[in-house]
Amino acid sequence: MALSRDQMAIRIARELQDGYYVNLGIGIPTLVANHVPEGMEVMLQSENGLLGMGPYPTEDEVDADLINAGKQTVTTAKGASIFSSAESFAMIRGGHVDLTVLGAFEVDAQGSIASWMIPGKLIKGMGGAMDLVAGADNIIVTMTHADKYGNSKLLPECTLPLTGAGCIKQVLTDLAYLEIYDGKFHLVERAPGVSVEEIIEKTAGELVVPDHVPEMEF
Amino acid sequence: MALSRDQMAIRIARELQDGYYVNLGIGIPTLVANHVPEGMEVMLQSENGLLGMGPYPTEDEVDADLINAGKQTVTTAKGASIFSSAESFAMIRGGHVDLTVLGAFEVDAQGSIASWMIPGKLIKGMGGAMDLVAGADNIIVTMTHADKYGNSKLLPECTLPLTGAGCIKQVLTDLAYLEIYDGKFHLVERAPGVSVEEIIEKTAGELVVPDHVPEMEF
Amino acid sequence: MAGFDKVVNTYEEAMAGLEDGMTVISGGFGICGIPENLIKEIKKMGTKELTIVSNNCGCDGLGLGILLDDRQIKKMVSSYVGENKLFEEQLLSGVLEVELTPQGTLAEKMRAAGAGIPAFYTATGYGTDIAKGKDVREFNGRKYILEESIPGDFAIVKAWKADRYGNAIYRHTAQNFNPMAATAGKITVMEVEEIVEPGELDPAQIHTPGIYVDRLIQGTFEKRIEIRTVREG
Amino acid sequence: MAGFDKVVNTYEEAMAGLEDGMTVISGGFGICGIPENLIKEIKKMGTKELTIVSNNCGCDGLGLGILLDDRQIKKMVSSYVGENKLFEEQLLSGVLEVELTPQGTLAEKMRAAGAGIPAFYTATGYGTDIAKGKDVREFNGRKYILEESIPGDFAIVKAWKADRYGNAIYRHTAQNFNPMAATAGKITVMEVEEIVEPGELDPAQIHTPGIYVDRLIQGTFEKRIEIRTVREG
Repeated sequence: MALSRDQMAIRIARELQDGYYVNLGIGIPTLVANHVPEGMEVMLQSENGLLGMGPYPTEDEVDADLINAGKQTVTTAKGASIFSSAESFAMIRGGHVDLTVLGAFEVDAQGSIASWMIPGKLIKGMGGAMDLVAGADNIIVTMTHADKYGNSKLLPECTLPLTGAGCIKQVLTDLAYLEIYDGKFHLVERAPGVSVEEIIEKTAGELVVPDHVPEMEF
Repeated sequence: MALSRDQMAIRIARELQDGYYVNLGIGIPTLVANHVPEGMEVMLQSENGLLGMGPYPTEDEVDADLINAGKQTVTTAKGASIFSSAESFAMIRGGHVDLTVLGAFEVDAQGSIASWMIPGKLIKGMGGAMDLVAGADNIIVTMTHADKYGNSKLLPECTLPLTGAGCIKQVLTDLAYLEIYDGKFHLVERAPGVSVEEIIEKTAGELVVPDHVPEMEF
Repeated sequence: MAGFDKVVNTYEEAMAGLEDGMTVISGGFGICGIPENLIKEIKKMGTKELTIVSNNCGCDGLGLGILLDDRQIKKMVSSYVGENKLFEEQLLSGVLEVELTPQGTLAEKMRAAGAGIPAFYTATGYGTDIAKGKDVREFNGRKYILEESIPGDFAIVKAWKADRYGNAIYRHTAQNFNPMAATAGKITVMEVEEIVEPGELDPAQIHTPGIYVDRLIQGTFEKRIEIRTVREG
Repeated sequence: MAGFDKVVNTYEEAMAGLEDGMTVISGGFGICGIPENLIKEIKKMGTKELTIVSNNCGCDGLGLGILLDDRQIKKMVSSYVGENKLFEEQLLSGVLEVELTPQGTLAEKMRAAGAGIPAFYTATGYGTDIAKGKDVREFNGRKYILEESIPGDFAIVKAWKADRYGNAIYRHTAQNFNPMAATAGKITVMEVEEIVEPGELDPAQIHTPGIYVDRLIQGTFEKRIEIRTVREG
């Protein structure tokens, strides 16, 4: 069965390491913060200028001057630091963030990603997404494997305007965990009960399937 | 008679305006701080990261962590700020300093300046001088009009390695105050008792002399 | 005003000299740390054909969004503009031009403008539509695009406290784009919640040195919250 | 070490991994704010063929100058190196190579290295020997040269206080090149006068966020003064 949003977050959380500085995008990536393994510490970077994002505030703690990149009110964690947008993106662009998790509309077999614009609909802007995908070495893209019409989002080549070219090496979908290299998708794990055939069918880009594809365990 | 070092500093201090942020080089430029006109405030920028340099410390105040760009112990003035070298040169390079005063070996009629290196002698380095002359719009160069052998330091073209090309518009020597434009030196004022003839004789670069050249008053 | 005292007493004085067609750099992220009252003054002045450089364009009725009502903005340079109906209308009808710029590139363009750096290379946007018409160059086997700085005629910023000399500190994440914006204006206008005397702020803890600030005014702020998220107490 | 605790207990651990031929970026201006003990450790290690990027090369018997005794430095990238006899000898005899770099360009090269900017344009040095072999480009009628960033294998910096996570503040003008150096090393080692617990420093007042710091050690410092100038009390 396809992974739930929470299962996707749980699977991603297994990629965390103790002492990681992590930037989590909006949506499923945000949920990863709820599943940091016991005894492990990670620090969340919010690109508006906060390293060490804490939980949402209580009613009493709400402060208009303390928000995250999603414009939500937040708190600071112990050992946080606050800085300018230039410093924040120096961190990001300079490759100092250990892991970036973000959503996408499409990913292709060259590691290119489209996540910010659907022509014809309103252009809202890329925010910090282009900086994040260009700056990080370790990125996990999270999205459904196919759209609601069953069309694959893992393509030979992205059809939408790119957020970044050739920068994605790992994708977690609701069906599978895949790596991208040598211009191909490589199937690494599958969701519990999801067949390799279904993944092959829903992957439009070239897919390499090993003899044994382990099921994720939850 | 040629100006004394203090008179040179006094003359330069007349170019100060209330509220000026000023960077003063080593030597005669440093003396300018002693001659800020009554009722006028200027703030001294020291390129190692201090805006609002105060006087030297008393014995009790000496602090190894508080020095100026000349590596001397200093104090902070009221309303000072302290920052990194990158921020300091952002200020300088970005043209935020109102006046820069520095010494030189040679200046030429194109406004180029040589101030940091004499080949054959040891190369000590340019420090912040190249940044200062490139960043400031308002620069006064201060030096003796001729060297100890009587050779002019105001040349058709600098002979020493440049600190900056075409960036100097004002020079105060011990003999005269000159402006540089249209590829020529323009005599503006002369030191008390110094003849126009002496200035002409000691200026190797093309010199424009107006009908009347006022004497400086002290 | 004498010496380094940057304080002005009215918003008219604060924004004096702003003219049609000028470029205004603004601090703020979403509606956090925005110069609310300076923007209101621009609305009151009715200045037109403005190019506004700001990460966002406020939201309905607050922040830069209020300059859309009377079509005061000709062009926005922003990274994200998705919070405003009127914005969408004006964009689709061609009244408004938008230059979308990645957030980190935008921050760096402001900083570069203030720091005398006319252009810099970045990997951000390489291979995307953002790179169109821009120089590409390879360093150590990776491709980068050349991005130019954005200087402003005016910069409008909001800080928490400043001394009369304009030495300022920001509160929490209301810092965001404000420090870079402050460096990027020919005239930089700062509004703050509290003006203190020179010497009251620790020199080593100043976020924006007063050298960047031309005019300083104390105001009161609505500080609306865009997305109020809370947890159980 | 677990989580974000960057503290190491010995200088051996602090500099572990430094190898012959590596590039080391160092904070400090003159002998103010230099990582005295990290430099002493490099001397003790005897690592050779080092490229050192630092505004100055210390002075006789203190700071980077002590690495000259055993010819550990192959190349210095500095803006000013005029305080050291041995330096002069090694330079003239060809043992030592020097790449003189304007001070502001040097600071920006370190910052750029940490910020993922491979190169930037600056007017500094245009038309001088510094510009030789460098790209020239015109922006708005003025000529600029292209300067590349300088990343280091190691960065060694000195701060005043840091919490165990490496969030650090500097004291007075001992800040200087340290914040940029801290961002520019593959491995950044910071020594401080005092280590405090996370949460003790105000998040908005951190000069160097801990993300840049890999190893942190508390030391004692000589803090010699290069030019002691005093006025009557």
